[in-house]
Amino acid sequence: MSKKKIATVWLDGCSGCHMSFLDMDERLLALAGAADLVYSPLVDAKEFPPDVDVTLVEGAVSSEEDLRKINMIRERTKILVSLGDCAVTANVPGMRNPFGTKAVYDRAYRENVTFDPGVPDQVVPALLPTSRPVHEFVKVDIYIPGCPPSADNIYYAVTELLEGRTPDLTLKTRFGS
Amino acid sequence: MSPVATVKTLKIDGRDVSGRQEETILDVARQNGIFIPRLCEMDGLSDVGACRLCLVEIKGQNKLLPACVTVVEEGMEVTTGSERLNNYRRMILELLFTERNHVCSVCVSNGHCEMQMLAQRLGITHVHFPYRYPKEEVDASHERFVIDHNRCILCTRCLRVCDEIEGAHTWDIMGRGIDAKVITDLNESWGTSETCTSCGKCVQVCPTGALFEKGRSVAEMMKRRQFLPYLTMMREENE
Amino acid sequence: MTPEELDQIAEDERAEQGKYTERVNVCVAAGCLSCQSQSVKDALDQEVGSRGTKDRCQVKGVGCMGLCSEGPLVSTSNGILYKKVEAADSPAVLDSLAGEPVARLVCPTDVPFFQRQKKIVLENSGVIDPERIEDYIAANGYTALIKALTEMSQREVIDEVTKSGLRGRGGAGYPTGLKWSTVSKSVGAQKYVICNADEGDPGAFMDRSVLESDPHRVLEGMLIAGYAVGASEAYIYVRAEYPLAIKRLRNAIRQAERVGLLGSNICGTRFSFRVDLRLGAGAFVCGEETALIASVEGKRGTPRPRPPYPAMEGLFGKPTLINNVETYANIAPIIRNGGEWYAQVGTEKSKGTKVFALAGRVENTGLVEVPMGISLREMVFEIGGGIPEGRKFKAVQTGGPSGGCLPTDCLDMPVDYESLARAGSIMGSGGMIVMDESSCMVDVAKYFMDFCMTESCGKCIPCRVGTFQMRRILEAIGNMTATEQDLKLLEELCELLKHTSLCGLGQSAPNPVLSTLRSFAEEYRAHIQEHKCPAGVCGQPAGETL
Amino acid sequence: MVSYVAKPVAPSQDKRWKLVDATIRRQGAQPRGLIEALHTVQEAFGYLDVQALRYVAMSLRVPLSRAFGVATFYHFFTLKPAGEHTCVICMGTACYIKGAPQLLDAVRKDLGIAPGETTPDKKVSLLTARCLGSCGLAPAVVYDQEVAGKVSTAAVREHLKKWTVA
Repeated sequence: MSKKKIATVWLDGCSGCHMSFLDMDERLLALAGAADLVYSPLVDAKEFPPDVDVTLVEGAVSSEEDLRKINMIRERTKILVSLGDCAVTANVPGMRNPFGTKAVYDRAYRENVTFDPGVPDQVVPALLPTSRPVHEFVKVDIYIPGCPPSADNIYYAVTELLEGRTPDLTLKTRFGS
Repeated sequence: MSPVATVKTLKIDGRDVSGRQEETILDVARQNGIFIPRLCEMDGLSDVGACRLCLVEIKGQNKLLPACVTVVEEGMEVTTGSERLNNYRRMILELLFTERNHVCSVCVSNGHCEMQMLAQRLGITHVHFPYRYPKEEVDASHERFVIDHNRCILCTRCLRVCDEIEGAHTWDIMGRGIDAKVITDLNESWGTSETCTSCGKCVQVCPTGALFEKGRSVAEMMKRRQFLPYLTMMREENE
Repeated sequence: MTPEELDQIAEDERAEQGKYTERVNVCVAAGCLSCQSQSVKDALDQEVGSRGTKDRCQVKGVGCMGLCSEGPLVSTSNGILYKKVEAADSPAVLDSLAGEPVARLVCPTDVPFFQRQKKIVLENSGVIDPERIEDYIAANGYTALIKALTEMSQREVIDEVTKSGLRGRGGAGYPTGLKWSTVSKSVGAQKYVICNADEGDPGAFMDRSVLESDPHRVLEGMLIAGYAVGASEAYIYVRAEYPLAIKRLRNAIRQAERVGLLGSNICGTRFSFRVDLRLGAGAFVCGEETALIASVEGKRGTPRPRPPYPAMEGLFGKPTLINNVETYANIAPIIRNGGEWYAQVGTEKSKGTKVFALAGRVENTGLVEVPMGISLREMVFEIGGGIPEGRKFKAVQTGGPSGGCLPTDCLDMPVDYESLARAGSIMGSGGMIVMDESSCMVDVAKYFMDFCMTESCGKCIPCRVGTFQMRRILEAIGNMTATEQDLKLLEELCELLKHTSLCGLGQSAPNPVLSTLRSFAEEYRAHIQEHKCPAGVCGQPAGETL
Repeated sequence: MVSYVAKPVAPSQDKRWKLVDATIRRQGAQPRGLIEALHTVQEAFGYLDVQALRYVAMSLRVPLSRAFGVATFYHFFTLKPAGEHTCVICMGTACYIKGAPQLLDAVRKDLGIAPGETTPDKKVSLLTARCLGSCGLAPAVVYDQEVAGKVSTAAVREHLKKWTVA
């Protein structure tokens, strides 16, 4: 049996879920034996491969770039996992939603800027009107709530998925845990 | 009157239980260690039957009935946790999560919130209805307490404890439907309320992080509830 | 007031009216008033005055004659009904009393709209002056009350109502006799009677019309109910949006108090009864009885779980009888003529007549009273005169926001409580809105969900948030942005609200969606899959009307 | 009952408070009279302001927050003064399917305000009603208390022009 392919993606989040992923510590070695990490902020791959078995998504969908990415990733992934509260609920990124994007731009690029304030119209991808959970855009197969989910829960979920089982996380984690 | 005459025997989830005739299904379930989810109900306050989480099935009855206000009857057969009921409960909780801005990770009540714990207990891992993201206010004008409307679920416990136990009736609800909101006095800021005694009971009964003590950070707001049954008991003593 | 005194008033009034050999009745109910019928009546009065025929020709303001779309309506003692009368027409109308009818104004009455009706509730509407108690008494008014008070026991009154088979006309169709019996058996020195005149369904105006056209009939029904259940105080909860009905009710209460039909020791019996008005303030949910009670008590009109039912614990915690305007309006004739007489009309389970407000895309709009069991087809195509402008019938909506849309294949269904419920709608209070192919059923469902969301009291979560979510989905379908997944969510929410909402508003809020999903699924599909609105309503910029 | 709170004094010398006092008396100064009293205030003053709510609440021994809760629960009550003229568009079912949305759209566009709002010059308030019961005459509009039936977009525009062109 060939090794499974895993990927992790970082959309609008604080990278805490990825830190938690790294917190699996020596269990990462066990995982590496069962699967290859083919795309991730933690590895050097530039292209998202076409046939990933399991993708863990950290972060909410907040910008046009996030949206483009998640659509592409969904197409290339068998099992899509929303990892952490931002992906599952929009969490902290979603806290901007009641205020509208203009308030966000102003705070980030005008009010707190001393040199050449102004909203960039290039390079920085445009914000979507609201920052929303991943499953409001694409089909999500597994949800791991938590802020961040513990390394134990990530390890449990990933190993179950690699074994071809559906992990049951219902009593193991919760929003905000 | 002999106490025997007023005892009703019934079945809850297949177990033979008994209760006094004025007791509700929830009372009897609680006495027997059977858990029924609820958010508006609180022992010591009047019941309003509003959150609909405690709906149970009763054999021979078409309608689901709220356990908090339905009194026990002889021979009743109650089911408290069928898949259908839990499915409805999950949807009701999910609707609550979409209604305002419940961000558990930054909430003072994280880890001590009744809504959060119920969601976990009922196996909610995500909310499959779209979130509303309304713009809600935070009123920190009171010298000791804060109300964050983002986290309010309109359970009305604060209204009831203020009216029924403290006797101040500082809180009420304004507007209606999705626009309803708890207010103090004439929708003035809490800090300027003429009627509030600053007793803090509302804060302690609030099931979420909507009402909290100033100076508490994330996950630091633990609510003290022991005063309520104690107060109720002492009141009854004095009557 | 003794029975003899009542007879005397009736006789005097009849003698007074007998002096007139010519009569002109002008509708002064709200529909015709808004078409300037008051100025028509004034002009007629003036014309009679200037002709010096005041002693033989009576010009009378009367209640609703039914065909509101043709107002102002005027009827004459030689049996002619005139439509769209203007003030300038008064000489011609008066001339016609002794001559040929004014052809250009004649409204034919040998048509199904008038011929198919059977009037019990509306027997006095368009006939008597709603502002004069004497006119009501002359038309046998208050004889049923006298009969009940002097010849019948409380039990006998309730039995008679039970025998009639009358069911609540507010919507749910609960047997009236049974309700009365429960309240009468409830223990308590103080009991209340409430008349629900908070006619809330959009598209319904039966109660308003009855109150404006024959207010004493409602008072008499309430008096009889009060006697039967042992209540001495009553409230009429009437919409503040009905100023004319309020004015006429106030006037009627004052008149009844003056002649001793309201107050202490009525007809020399031990029965005392007082009626007060309470004005609604724009909350549909107050049609729900526990919410209505909260509102009468001066509180927010939020419902509470039942039991306890108002019959046991109602207004101010006391046993309370709540019926709707039309239910009370049926009582006097039932007591006068007997329950069996009433039960001859209608179907096996739905007895008597029902007043419907016919509106929407139909030729004849207005108020009609028909025997229960008449078919929808007769309602729409005979009484209603069919669809205007040669368009095609699509659906008829009954029961307002709690009801449903009945498509073509329901047309031959009898109109009764059970048949309507089986078809996914309800009788409701009697609004009947006809829709043709120019209406989009998704848009109609959205309209009702918008209504339910705005009117949700917010107490229970499923209704408060569920109606919001459902409306959002229906809006997305209308904007052609919804997916199959949204449709699934919509169906889930329908199920949730139906089974978990606290009161009838939330429980029935899914009905307009469910009934249109069932009968017009292809319209939903067209919006979602083809991004098209077959009726051309959705996603269109609003155009000009008419 | 002992009165712990002194009977409040009317907010001003305005004679209309006498009407309100009469309703309060008729209700026996009991909390149950709240809605009736609010109706009287609104009829007399056109709207309910905080001052009036406080006065009515104290007179009827109703908690302040409840008075505010009741006043905002019922859509018939308004906490803002209305304009010189009011235009109510009926959104009942019959009116809806006979073109009320188009009427509303036209008025919104012409006046530049949403339902529940008043034009900046305080000339016209735009309202919607859930049903006026004039379904036989759909679509219906109420111009300053007067009901008009079978109203067209052109007609409603014409009528509003009379109010706005001073």
